[in-house]
Amino acid sequence: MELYDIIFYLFAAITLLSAFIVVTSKNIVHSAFNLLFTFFGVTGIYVLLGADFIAVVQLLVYIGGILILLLFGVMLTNRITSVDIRTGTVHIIPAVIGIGILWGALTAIIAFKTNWIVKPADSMEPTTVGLGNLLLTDYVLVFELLGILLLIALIGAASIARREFEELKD
Amino acid sequence: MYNFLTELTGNEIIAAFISAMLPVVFIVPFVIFGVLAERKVSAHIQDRLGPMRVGYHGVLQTVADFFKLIQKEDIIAEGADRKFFNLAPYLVFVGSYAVYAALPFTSTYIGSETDIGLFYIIAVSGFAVAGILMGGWASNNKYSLYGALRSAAQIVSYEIPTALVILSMVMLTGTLSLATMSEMQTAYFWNWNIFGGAEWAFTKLLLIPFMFIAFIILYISTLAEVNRLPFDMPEAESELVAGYSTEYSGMKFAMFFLAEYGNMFAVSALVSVIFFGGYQSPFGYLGNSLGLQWLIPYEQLFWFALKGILFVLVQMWLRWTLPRVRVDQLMTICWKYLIPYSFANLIIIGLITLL
Amino acid sequence: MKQYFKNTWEGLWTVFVGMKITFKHLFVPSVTIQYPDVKVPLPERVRNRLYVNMDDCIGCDQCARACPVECIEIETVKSMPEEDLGKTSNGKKKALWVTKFNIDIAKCCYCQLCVFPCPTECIYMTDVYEFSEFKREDLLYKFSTLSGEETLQKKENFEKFQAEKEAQKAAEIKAKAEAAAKAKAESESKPNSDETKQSEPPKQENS
Amino acid sequence: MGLLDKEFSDGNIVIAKTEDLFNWARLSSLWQLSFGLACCAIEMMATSASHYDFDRFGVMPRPTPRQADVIIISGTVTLKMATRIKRLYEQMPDPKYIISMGSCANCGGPYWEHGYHVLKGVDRIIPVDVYVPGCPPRPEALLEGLLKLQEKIKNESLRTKTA
Repeated sequence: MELYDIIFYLFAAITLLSAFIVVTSKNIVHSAFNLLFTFFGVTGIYVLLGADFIAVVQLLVYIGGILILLLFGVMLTNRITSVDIRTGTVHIIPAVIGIGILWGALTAIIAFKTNWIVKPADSMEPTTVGLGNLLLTDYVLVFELLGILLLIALIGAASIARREFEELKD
Repeated sequence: MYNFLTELTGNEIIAAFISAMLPVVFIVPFVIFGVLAERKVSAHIQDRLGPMRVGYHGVLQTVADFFKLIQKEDIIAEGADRKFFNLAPYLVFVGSYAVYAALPFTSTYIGSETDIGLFYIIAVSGFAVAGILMGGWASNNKYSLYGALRSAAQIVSYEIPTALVILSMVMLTGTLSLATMSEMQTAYFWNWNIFGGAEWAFTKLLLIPFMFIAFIILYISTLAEVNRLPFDMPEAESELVAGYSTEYSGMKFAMFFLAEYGNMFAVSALVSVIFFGGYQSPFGYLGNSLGLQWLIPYEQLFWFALKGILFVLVQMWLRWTLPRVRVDQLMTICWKYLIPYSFANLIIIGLITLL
Repeated sequence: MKQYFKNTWEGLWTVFVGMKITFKHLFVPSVTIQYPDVKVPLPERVRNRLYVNMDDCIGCDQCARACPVECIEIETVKSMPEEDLGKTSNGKKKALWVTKFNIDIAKCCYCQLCVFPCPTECIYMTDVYEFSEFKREDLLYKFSTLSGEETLQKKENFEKFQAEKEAQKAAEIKAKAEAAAKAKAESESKPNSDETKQSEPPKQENS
Repeated sequence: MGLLDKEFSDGNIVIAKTEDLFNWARLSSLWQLSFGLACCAIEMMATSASHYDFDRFGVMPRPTPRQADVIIISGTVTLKMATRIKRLYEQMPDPKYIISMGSCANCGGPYWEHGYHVLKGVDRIIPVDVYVPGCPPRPEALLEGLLKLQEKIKNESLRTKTA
């Protein structure tokens, strides 16, 4: 049991526990906030895997962006308290059977079919430079296309918002 | 630092712990000094005197405030969501404290010498947003919720100009690491990024005006990110009682306070690292000229703290100069002014670096 | 577009102008009066705590009547004819024992209306303003110089005097009535049993 | 009246010193609820302004009752406002103090006799620590009231709080 192991189990526990609460919680805002800890735990695991850039992107995009957006959505949706949002569980027994079979099959395949390689962890190396180079050389087309897609989405969102505003004015 | 501590204590856990705790040694005195300075600056700008009765010219005022806050009753309102209500102040403080992990205090001490320090700092500030939203929602108070939503909207919006300016600086310096960035602006003050960086070429002269624009944009948007006046919409007391901290009393409020002042220094330090050479001395080191190598880190710490505190003082100065902006004005400043300017600046700086 | 750049420039410029002004004020010596150590001399005719110089008070009740909030309460007892209360500083003869002169400073609204009617100028406003108290009752100021016993004694004296006077009066009336009855009986030979009821004189007199 | 009472029934040194420290902290950092009612409030603002400078005593206005230590009842307490004042007072965390400023707050002032709409003294709804007389009191008078309050806090004990 080394320091890294302890930290790994800590993050894993945070991730699993909060993910469990996300799924089971009856309060939708509680679920959203617990998602924060799930993301945080995943970030920690990324860091332990040496993927520092991905970890920070996770932090920036998921916690700083998506989660906040989600919370805004949840909090600003009107009649959130009166509408009965089903967050409870129904049909427990069939669900357990179905999920159990699927999970069992998957673990069986993973456990028996995978060729596990055990080797000492590589020393952590910054991945930013490599990622940047790859993005702007080999994958530049995909990168540009994604950028254009996002730009279109942005303009579309802005135009939708604008039209509504003008309608309101009339 | 970490290696030195590992050797000293012989245990990497303890070394890591001590290394992580070092910023606390900096933050707490800074907050004690900063709150007092805030009150003194505000007082003198208004031709008043500020705290005078506790110790010499009120130097112990913040200490008294602290001891008072720890003995205040800890109120949790009945309708509040207890778990999140209790957690939120600590989450906000964690968000502000985590920034310190990437700040290069000296060339020898930096919490985590990652290659993506700048990126990390932008990312972590999102954590504070989550904490503020959590606190605002859990208080079960409409003013808290309004304050939290405003704060979140403000921070998320102002992250864009911040990120754009930082992007242009990253383009110029070619690194995301704060330590490397500070290292590049070494020796004398004309090597600072605000004066076009260390490279001597005719592009340096071209860069200077755009660096100033970048600096102003970054400073304004960081001001908004830490909810300081004139952008303190989340705490606007004339509209929202006290914003997201309305329902907090005693120590939990003190945590918010600590986080706010910690954030103030963190963003000031960020600005100083990006544009003003971070821990670098403007005129070379005394340690070098005297031949005392051990003196250099202390000098660096001094310059780092000095630059940070200087910008914090400017924040206070601005606070007592400008009136609070309205919400729509806040968004106008961000989306219609800062973002177009930072985009244009980004492109121009990109072109100049290509030259 | 021109407007846009103008706005930007104005926004920045005005911020710098404001900052210049506040920066100047940072070094202006402060105007603060450090109160417990330094006290400003008050102007001559300040209106603060009321004071009554009981030596001069003749118990005329005019201040109490002038008071718009009824915060002055005065009770007086007439003096004996043989008692000499002395004179006020402006030569008025005192005729009443002022047994109670309470001013509830908590109620007082510092209008100074009680000061003007005073014939002897014994009630006036001082420049004392630091008299906050922990208890509300402590703000009730009792100016009467007479002690409780003395007050009682004066009252007793007066009542005795009054009673004597009344007795004298009653006797006179009785004598008169008897005389009248006699006269009636003589004229109608039927005596009237009714007796005239004596009107009650006020126990205390407010001048 | 709890465990601490029995434990430290005779004032021992540690408790006495802690008490001094805490009392000192309490008295030198009285955060005021920024709450004004009537004309006395103007005088209260003047006290906070440059010439008298409430901040010298560590008095800082806080907009929310949750972070306030002292509430200055500055002016006429109408019956309508009285319920609000009581509520604000109850929202403040202990230890909390009250300064009643001016005649109206002390006992109804000019309205004590015929004011059908005025509470005759704020002490009928909340326990007042210091009464500052005046109509309205001078800023110095309010400062003196504050000094009186500080004096009162200084003599408080951790075990028997007066407020």
